[in-house]
Amino acid sequence: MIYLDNTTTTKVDDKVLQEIEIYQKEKYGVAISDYSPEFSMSSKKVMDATQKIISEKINSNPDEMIFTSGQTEGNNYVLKGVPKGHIITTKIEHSSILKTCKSLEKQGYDVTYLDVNEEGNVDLNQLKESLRKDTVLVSIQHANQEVGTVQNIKEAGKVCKDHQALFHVDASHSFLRVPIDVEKMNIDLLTITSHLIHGPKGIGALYIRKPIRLKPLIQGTRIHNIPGIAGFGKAIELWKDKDNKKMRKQREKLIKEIGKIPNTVIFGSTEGSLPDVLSVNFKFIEGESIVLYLGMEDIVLSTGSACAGRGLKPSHVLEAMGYGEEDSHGSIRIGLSRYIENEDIDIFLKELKEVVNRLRDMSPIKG
Amino acid sequence: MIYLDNTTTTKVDDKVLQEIEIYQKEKYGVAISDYSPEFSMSSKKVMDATQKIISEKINSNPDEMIFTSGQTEGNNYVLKGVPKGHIITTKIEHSSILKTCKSLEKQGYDVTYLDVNEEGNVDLNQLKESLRKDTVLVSIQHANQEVGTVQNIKEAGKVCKDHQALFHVDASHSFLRVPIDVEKMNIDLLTITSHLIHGPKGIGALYIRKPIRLKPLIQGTRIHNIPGIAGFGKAIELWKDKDNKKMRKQREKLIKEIGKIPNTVIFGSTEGSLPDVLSVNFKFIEGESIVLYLGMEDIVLSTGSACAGRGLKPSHVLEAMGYGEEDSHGSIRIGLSRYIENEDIDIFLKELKEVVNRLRDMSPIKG
Amino acid sequence: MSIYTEKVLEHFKNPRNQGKIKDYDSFGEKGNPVCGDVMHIYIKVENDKIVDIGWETMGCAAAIATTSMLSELAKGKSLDEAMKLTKQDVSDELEGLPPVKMHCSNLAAEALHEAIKKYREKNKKKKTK
Amino acid sequence: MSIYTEKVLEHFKNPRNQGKIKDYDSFGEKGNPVCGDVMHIYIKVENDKIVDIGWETMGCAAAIATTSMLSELAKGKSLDEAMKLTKQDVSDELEGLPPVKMHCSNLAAEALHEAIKKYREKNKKKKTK
Ligand SMILES: Cc1ncc(COP(=O)(O)O)c(C=O)c1O
Ligand SMILES: Cc1ncc(COP(=O)(O)O)c(C=O)c1O
Ligand code: FES
Ligand code: FES
Repeated sequence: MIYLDNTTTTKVDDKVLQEIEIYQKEKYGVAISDYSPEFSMSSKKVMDATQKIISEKINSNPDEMIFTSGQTEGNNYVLKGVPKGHIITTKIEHSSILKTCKSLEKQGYDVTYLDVNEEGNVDLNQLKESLRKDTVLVSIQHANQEVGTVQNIKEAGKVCKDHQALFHVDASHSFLRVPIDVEKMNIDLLTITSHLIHGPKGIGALYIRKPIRLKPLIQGTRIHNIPGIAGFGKAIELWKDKDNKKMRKQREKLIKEIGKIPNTVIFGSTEGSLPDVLSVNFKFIEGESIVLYLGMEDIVLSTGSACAGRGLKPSHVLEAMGYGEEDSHGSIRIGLSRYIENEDIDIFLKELKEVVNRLRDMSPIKG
Repeated sequence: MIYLDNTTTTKVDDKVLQEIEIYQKEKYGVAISDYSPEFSMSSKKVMDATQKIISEKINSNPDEMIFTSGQTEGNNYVLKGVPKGHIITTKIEHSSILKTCKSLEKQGYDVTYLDVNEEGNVDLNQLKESLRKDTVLVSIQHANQEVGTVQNIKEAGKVCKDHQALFHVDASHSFLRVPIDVEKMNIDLLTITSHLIHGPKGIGALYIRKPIRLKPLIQGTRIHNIPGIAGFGKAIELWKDKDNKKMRKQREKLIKEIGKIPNTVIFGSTEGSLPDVLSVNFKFIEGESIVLYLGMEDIVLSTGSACAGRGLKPSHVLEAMGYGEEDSHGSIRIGLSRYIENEDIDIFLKELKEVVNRLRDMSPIKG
Repeated sequence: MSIYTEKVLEHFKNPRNQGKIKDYDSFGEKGNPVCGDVMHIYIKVENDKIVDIGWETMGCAAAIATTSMLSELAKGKSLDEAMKLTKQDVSDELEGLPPVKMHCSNLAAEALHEAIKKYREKNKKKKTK
Repeated sequence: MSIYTEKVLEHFKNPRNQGKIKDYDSFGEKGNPVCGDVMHIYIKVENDKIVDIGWETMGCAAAIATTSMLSELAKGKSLDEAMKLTKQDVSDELEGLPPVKMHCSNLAAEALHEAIKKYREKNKKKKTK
């Protein structure tokens, strides 16, 4: 199988699995208080270790890091944890931001949704103009889940700092792929998730700059997901910069070869993009058919906007980028990983071309 | 090692581990929409299967079951998901209920905390008297996390039904140990967690009777924790009624033998109790010392109120049962599991007696 | 565990009668406002019977499978019989379609009916000429 | 990864001078309002020097270890020297105590000081007699 759906979720690395197992079958005790039996104290140790591992990647302090059950919880925690007021976000965020904002609007919050240009870049002038006295939070994703466009977070952070507004970054897709420095980028709150980096599902982290405090979303003493935390830390350690280089090369090859297929649109930014996500539209055909035909050849990927679970609706991201319904129709999203070899890319390209030809042959609309 | 801290958390069963691994390294795809590639569809299958497994245990419909990240999320979801109004709960709930109620009170909700008698049984007459026109929810735990007392949920459910108040049950410790039937017991909402039944951490379930709807706590399309869901289902299948019988016998032996140690108090109900939890107080000595000395002999357990992460404070459960500070001082909680053999119990009893003698010898207070 | 039945997937994989047929006698065309998909159906008629049928579809797997299945059902049928084919017939033959995809099977039957109507109008004109 | 240092655990495991000594000359007693723990210290004095010391403690590991450590520090010291022993000395010798457990080390030193004071009062009376 050639798994190219890594932007939806990733396979857990074997070494991560080993780490998880240790905390499930050997060191399974969890310290509830500081006076727990020694056996249960290994849970504290691995929590500390993972906090340190993450902190080093984003240049924060380990004690500014808490664990969540994933990106969605983290994003909800941030949005619902700030005082009531004006929130600024963008039109291309994940549903965990957009749905939450919609419900906050009903509760009397005011929300501004920033536009993006056709490459998916947020308009920073609009950000400046939108900032108000009562703006409590600016929430901008680092990289987009559908088209891979990376935002100028450093610049956005500067704008927020100048205005003294809290700045949250959803870094689910950029973490480990694009450098993050909460100091240099003036980030106050940052959310990440483990299942997009070959770590386990059900675990994520939230960086909260000291001394910021959020209203709690989930109250009470929750047992920490220690195996998840251990696996998360291991997954981070295993991600190497050479993986990014390899994926970026493969992405460039894909752009070059897919670009040769007539009536094809490649979405997103030509410059600032993730190394591992590529979103493409093939005119005159439909995405689900492409995905299912490729599936029959043991190639797994999603249609353009899989992460939104959209059913038949067109992608809100492509819409915000100015594309019409027909542009998102035949789109697929290719999500690379370090497990994809160059030969896999060749096989995929061969099959993709065949499938596109076959479906275009079937289509009443011709180029 | 003799692990007797199963009321805090449990070891993941080997067969559960195998199940989890399948979904982490083989069937790792997750279907985001109904039109996901076939490979990712196995995620739906295992979700359906686990919903069915749980439903059969509690006599609900599979489509009345959603997954959470655990008991704490589930309990918060219920309490924060009902309309604003009057809530009734008890004084001996877990912090995920009590802390949340405290914060709801600050938001203008009215909360009644029911008393318990010295065995930990909720006063059902007080429940009847407390019900008001604006009572939106009654939340009563099935079994207590510290002393194991099981409530008369069927009777409480009848009272709630007669009054048309929603009835929530925190069944984290009773699930699989004590029969649950949401129909016969008139339960509208039920929360359970996987890490207390030899399943993975970070996954739980919430039963919501149709057509009840709760305000969402976490919004947006969250990737389902499929390995967690698969492991949860497997853990349920592996739990056998004979495990309960074995644990109950061991518990009876513990009561008999520990009862012979002078100046010892056994907490909780003499009749309706969990098969696997026993809470005991040894006068004139201190719990942490007992736990640490036993830890040196490779026996792992917690002080009386470990689940509250209390630090130096006495247990709110024992307090509600009418015990003073000095009664919770030297208390320990023994949490059994199917992995404990009768010989382990003998070793534990021998070591326990030695430790109690040693500490009493050290103590200035003599019987 | 696909949302599609085996039968749907089989037709999707091996579509019957796919393609525009040469010297067709009539054709029908339907577009779907819900999803933007488009379907063309071509028929060849002899003695009021559909002797050949072909189609082109831009759409999802359900759209492709329903057009394929419809073409099988219609082929060889008299125009009267073919006019009676409904989306339900197509869906039944495919052993069911997921609810949100029922609209796809609508397209195929409607396009066929349009092709037949057009054919009849054209023929009427010829006869009256 | 215990919250206690090796030294604390070692004293907890093997407490020194534990137990009430026979024919002690004085004793001090302290209770802790925070946690309800209780501590007794017994001393035997010759020529203003602590020649023997014993103790009883009902308390946590920190309480047991600090009493044990204090007894080691005090043994052989003159009463004047022993009066100068502080909770900080005990905690330092144990290579530190977790912040929420600092109050435990207080108990031991205070009980000792009380024992010494009592001894001196009793002796004053004797001398003045
Ligand atoms: C940008 C973005 N934010 C949040 C999420 C949700 O993450 P999780 O499934 O960890 O809750 C996703 C999903 O992949 C995402 O793409
Ligand atoms: C009664 C009760 N409810 C809730 C919880 C919290 O469960 P979780 O750690 O799954 O959030 C516990 C902890 O064990 C508990 O004892
Ligand atoms: S979704 Fe458009 S025809 Fe099926
Ligand atoms: S906690 Fe009481 S003396 Fe340490």
